[in-house]
Amino acid sequence: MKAPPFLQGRITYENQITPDFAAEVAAIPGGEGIFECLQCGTCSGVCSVAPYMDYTPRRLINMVRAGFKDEVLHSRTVWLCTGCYACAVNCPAGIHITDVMYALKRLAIRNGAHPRRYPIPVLVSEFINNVRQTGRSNEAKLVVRVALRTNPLRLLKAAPLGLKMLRSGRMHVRGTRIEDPQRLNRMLESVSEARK
Amino acid sequence: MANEDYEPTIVAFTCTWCTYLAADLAGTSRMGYPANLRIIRAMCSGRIDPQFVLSAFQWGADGVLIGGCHPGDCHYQEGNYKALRRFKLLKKLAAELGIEDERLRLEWISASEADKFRDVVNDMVEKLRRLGPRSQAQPLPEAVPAPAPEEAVHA
Amino acid sequence: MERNGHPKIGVYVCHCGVNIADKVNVPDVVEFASSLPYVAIAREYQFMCSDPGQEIIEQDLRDGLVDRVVVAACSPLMHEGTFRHATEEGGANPFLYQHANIREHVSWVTADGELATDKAKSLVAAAVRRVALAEPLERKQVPIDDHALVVGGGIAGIEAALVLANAGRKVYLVEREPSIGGHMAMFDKTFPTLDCAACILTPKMVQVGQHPNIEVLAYSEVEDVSGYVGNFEVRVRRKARYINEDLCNGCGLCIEKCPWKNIPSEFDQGLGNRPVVYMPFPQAVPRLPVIDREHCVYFQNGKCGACKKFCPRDAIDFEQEDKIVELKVGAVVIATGFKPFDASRIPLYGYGRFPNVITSVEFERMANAAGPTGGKIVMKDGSVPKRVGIAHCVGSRNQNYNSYCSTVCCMYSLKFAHLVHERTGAEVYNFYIDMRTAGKGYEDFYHRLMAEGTHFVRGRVAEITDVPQVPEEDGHLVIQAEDTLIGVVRRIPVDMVILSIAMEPQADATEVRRKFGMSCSGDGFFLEKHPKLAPTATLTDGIFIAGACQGPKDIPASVAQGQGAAAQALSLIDSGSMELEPNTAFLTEELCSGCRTCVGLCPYNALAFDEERKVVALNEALCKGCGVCVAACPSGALQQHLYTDEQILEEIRGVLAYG
Amino acid sequence: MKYTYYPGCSMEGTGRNYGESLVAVFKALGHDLEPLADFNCCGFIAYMSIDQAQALALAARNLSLAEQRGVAELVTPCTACQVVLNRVDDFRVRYPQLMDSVLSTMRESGLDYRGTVKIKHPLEVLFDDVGVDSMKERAKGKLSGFRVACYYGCLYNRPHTISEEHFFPTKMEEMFSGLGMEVVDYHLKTKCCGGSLTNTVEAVGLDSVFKLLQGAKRLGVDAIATTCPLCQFNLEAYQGRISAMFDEDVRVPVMYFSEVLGLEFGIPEKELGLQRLFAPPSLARA
Repeated sequence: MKAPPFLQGRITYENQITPDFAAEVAAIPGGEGIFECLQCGTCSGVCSVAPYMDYTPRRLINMVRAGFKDEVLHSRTVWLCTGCYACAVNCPAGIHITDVMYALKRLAIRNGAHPRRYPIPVLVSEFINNVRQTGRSNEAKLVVRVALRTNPLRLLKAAPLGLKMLRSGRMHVRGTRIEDPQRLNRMLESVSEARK
Repeated sequence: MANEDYEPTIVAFTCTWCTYLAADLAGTSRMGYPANLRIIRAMCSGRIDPQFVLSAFQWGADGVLIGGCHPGDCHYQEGNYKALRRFKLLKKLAAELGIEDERLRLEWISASEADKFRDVVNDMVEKLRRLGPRSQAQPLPEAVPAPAPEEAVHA
Repeated sequence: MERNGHPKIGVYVCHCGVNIADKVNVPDVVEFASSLPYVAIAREYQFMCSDPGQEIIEQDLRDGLVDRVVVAACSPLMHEGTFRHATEEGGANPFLYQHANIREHVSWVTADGELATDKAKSLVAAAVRRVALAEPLERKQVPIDDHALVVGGGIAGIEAALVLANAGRKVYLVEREPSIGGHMAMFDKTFPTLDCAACILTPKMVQVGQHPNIEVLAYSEVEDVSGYVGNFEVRVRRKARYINEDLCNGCGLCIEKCPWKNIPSEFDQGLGNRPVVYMPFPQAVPRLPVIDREHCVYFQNGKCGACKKFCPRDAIDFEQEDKIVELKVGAVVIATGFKPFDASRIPLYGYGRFPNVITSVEFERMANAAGPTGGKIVMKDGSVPKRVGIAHCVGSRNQNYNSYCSTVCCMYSLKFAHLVHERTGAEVYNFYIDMRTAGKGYEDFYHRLMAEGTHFVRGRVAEITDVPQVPEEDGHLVIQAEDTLIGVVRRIPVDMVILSIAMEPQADATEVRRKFGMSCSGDGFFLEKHPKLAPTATLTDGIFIAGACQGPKDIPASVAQGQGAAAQALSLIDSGSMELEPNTAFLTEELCSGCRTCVGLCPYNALAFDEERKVVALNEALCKGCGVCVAACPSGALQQHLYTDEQILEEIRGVLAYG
Repeated sequence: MKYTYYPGCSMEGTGRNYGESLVAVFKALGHDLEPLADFNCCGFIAYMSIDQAQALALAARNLSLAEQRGVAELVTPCTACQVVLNRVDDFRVRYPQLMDSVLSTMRESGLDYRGTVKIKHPLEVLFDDVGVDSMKERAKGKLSGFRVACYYGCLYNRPHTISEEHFFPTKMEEMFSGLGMEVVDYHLKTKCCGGSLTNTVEAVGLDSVFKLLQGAKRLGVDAIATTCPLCQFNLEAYQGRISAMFDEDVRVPVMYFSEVLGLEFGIPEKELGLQRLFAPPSLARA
C-alpha cells in the first residue's frame, strides 16, 4: 500500500530508510563512535561553517543512525566540512566526527550521490588527478581546472589575483613532479587492492 | 601449528576482594568471554602457592592466570606484593620447565574492572590458541589421580 | 558424620529461573553430578535460595541421605551464607559446604550452551572433590567496640553522627576543615522547596556541637587505620589551630583585631576576603578560630601577635603543634563528600579568562545573604546582569572529563535560574543536553521555571566568546550553541555565565580508600557492596559509606544515606559481638622446622618465634586469614581453614579432570 | 644543527616566501634547513575523501623517505601537512589492522616505515629546541612595539595535542613578546580560515576569512602572523573583495611568523621573500 499523496514526503516510512546504514558507517575506521552520540550539538556549535550546511553535523549523525542514507549522501554538509577538527576534539562522546565526514564523502562518491557540478567534489577529483600525474599538487593548475569544470566565469574574476601571484612569483605554472610518479601510482593501487 | 578445534584450558587463581568480584561484575554486566577459564578463589593472591600453579600445569592446564588487587589496594595490606615476588621466581622456574611465557600470567584487576578482566581473558585465550597445545617436550600431563583418598575424609 | 564410610555428598543445581537454565543444560549437569564419586544425591530446582529450595537440602540432611552439600548457583558472595545456614539447619556443620558459581561465571558470560554446560560440569566436579575434604569448623566470636567513627562533617556525616549519638552511642566526628558543615553550608537555597540551606543545616550543626555523645574532631585528618570489624584502631592527626581549645570561648576578638584581613576566603571561593585569624563562617562548629600559619606575619618574622595581645583569655598558643589521637571504634561511616570540577579545564568556556564566567559554587556564595556580595547577584564591576546564561553538564557526561551524569546539576541550575530571575529580573537561558528532574517534587519545579519564562535551549554550550559578530554583541559575552530542537546554531549575548560544574571524587579519595581498605568504581567514587541491596555498605565489614563520596548525590539522598549507614553501623555495634569467618591459619607444630619464613610475612604480627621451643607461635586472634604465610611455609606446618593446600589442589584436579 | 623539512606542495607556489623566510631565519640562528628530497604530496584532506588506505599510504611514503635518510624529526611548516603526516602514527594506534595492511603492502614496493619519524612544526622547533633566549641574542629590536596578532589556524594544535592547547596555544605570543613585540589577545587564533572553501564555495570561505580579519583589525594590529601557507593565502589574497562585500575595511598585512622573526633579526627583506606579499607591513611604528 502506498502513502496517500498528501502525505508523500511529509512522513518517512520505514520502507524509505536503510536500516543497516548506521552499521555500514560504524564499520569504517573513524565511524565507530556514532552510536555514542548524545545529540548535544557541540559539534554544530563549534563548527565555523555549520550555518551554511543543509543539515548540522549533529543532525547528520542522527540521520546516519536512523538510516536516512539517501538524504545523508546527497547532502552538502559533508562537502562543506573543512576538516578543522574543532568538533572532534570537543565531542563529549569522543566521536571522531571529522573522520566520519571523510567516510561519508567516500560513501557519497562511491554511490555516485555527491552533488555533480558542486565545486568541492570537483576540486577533490581534480586534486587526485593532479597528484596521480606528478606525485604533487599544483595549485595554479587546480584552480583553473576546477573553475573550468564548475563555473568558467570565475576564471575572469580570479584573473587579477592570478596576475598578482605570477608577478610575486607565487604561482608555479608548470609545477614540479616526483622522480617516478608511475611507481607511486602502482604502490597506491596495490594498497587499495590489499584492502579489498 | 595451532589446529582449528584446539581449545586451551586456563586455570585462574583470583583473590576474593578484587579479581573475583571483577569476574562477577563481568557476569552481571553480561560481558561475553570464552568458556576456557576455570576460576579458583582464594582469599588473597598472596595465598597462591607455586605448587598450585605447577600442579595445574602438570595436570594439563594450558595456561594459568593469577589475579589480584592493584598494588596498594590489597585487602590484607600487601599480600599482592608477596604474590608478585613469588610470581617472578615462578616465571623463571616455568621457563626452565619449557612453559612458554604466554601460559603464565599475573594481572592486577580491581573489583570495578570487569572490562579489563574480559579483555585479559580474551587476550590470553587468543594467544594460547595461536600457541597451540603444550609441546611434547614438556612433562606429559599425568593422569589426574582418583578423588580424595578416603583417609583424608574424616570428621 | 560417621567416622567410617565415605562422605555422602548432595549436589543441588539451581535454575535461577531462566538465568542459568537458559544456557546451562541443568538436567545434564545433574546427571553428570550423580555419576561423581561420593555423590549420594544430585537434584535440581527452580530457585535453590527460596525457602522450599533450602528445605530440600535440609530435608536430605535430616534424612541422613547426605552429609555434605554442594550448591551450583549464583556467586558465593551472593548466597554462600544462605546455603551454609541451610546446611546448619539440616544438622550438619555449616562448613561442610561448597559453592559453585555457574551463573556469574558461566551462564551469564558464555554464548554457547554446550560450552556453558561443560564449564558448569567441571566447576561442579571441582566443588564435589573439594567438599569431600571439607572439615567441620567453629566460628570465632569477637566483641564489638561500641564507639563509632564518622569521617567527614558534611550533611551526610552530620546525619550519621546524630543517628548514632541519639541511639546512645559515643561518636567521633572527624572533619578536615576548621568547621563542620561541608558544601551545604556554602549554599543559599535548596531545591525544590527553596528553603534556605543555613536555616535547616545550622540547627543540625549546633546539635552535633552540643551532643554529649559526639566528640567533634574538626581541623583533623585520619592518619591510618588498623584492626578489623568491631575493633578498628584509628590514628587521627589534630592539626594545630594555634588556639587553646580549652581556654577559647569563641568571642572572636582575635579575628576582629587581626590587622591582616585580605586573605582570599576559601569558604567564599575567593570572592571575598578573611583575616589571617578566622572562622570559615559565622555559624562555624566548633566555634573556634584558626590561625592561617602560612599567611601569619608572626610566624614569618615574630612581629605582630595582635591576636595574642588582645585575647582576654590568653588562648592564643603560637607554640601549639599537631597532635595525634588514637581512637578505638567498632564501626566507621565514611562521608568524605566530593570535589567540584575545575572549570578551567574546558578552554572554550573561558573560565579564568572572562571574569563574569563563574562556577555554580561561586554563584551559591554570591547568592548567599551571608556571602561576599550580601546576596546580591552582580557582575565583577558591581552592576546587575540583564541576561544570564546557565550551562549544564560542565565536566560531566563528557568522555574528556567525567562520563557520568552528575545528577544534581539540572536541578540546581533550575534553582539558579529562579534566583537570578527573582533577584535581578534578568532573562535567563538554560543550556541543557537532557533535563533530568527525577525526584519528588522536582518535575513540578521544572514546570514552575518554564512558567516563570526561563529560556530553555536544548544544546550543550559549545563556546563562550567575547568576539562579537553583530553590533548587539559588542561588550557582551556570547554563548554559542546549537538549539538542537530547532536545528540551528544560535549566538546568545549575555552579561554573566554560570557553569554548572560536575561533582568529582575528592582529590585524596585514593588515599582514604586505601586507609580503610575500600574499593572504588571506575569513576573514582567509593564502591558500595551492592548497587541496589547494599548501597551504603562496603566490601570491608564494619566500614560504611554515605553521601557524595559514593557518587554524585543531592541533599535528600545524602541525608538518607547518612541515616542508613548509621543504622547499619548501629545494628553492627548493638549486636555486641560478631562471628568471624573461620578462615584463619592453623599450625601443626610437629611439622614446623622453625625457619621463620612466615614471621616476617604476616602483616598483623600474628606469628612470633618461640625462642625456647624453636617453633613459631600463631596467635589466631590476630590472624585475618589472608593465607600469605601458608603459601610461604616450606614444611606445610601452616595451613588455612577452608583453604588447605589439599582442598585447593583437589579443586584444581576437579576443574582439570573434567576439562 | 641540520634540520630536514617537508616543504609540501605550497612551498613551490603560494607559500614560497614561507620556505624562503624559514631557511633564512634558521640560518641566522646557526641551523641548516634542507628540504626532503623527492617528497610527494601528503594528500591534503582531499585524498581522504576518495580512498582512506591510499591517503594513508601517500602520507606514509614521505615518512618512509625521511626514515631511510635517518631523519628523526621532520620539520613540517604546513599545518595541514602536519596533521596528515601525523595521522599515520595516530592510525597505527587507533586502527592497527588498517595501518598494518597499508604499511606491509608498501613494504612490498620497497617503502618500509617503522614509525620512527616525529613530525614537528618549525615554530615548535624554534620555541622548544632553539629557545627564545638564544633568539634574543640575535634580535635587533627592529620590531619593538610592533603590534601583532598571532594566528595559528585550526590545524596547528588539532587534533593531536592535549585539550588545553587545542584552542589557545601561546608559543608564538611568548616568542614575540619575548623579543619586545606587542602581542594582542586574539581569541580567534585557532578558528578555521575556511581552507579550500575560498576557492570553491566562495561565500562560505570568505565569510570565515572576514571574521578573522575583522577580529584582528579591531585590535588595531600592524600585522597578522601565521603558521600555515593556506591560512596566510586565504587571509591575504581576498582582503579587497571582502572589505567591499562586508562593507568594512579589514585590510591588514598578513605575514608568516618566520618573516616577522626575520625582520626582527634584521634579515634583508628580499631573503624573507617579503616582496612577494601583496601588502607588506608598514614598519613605521617599529
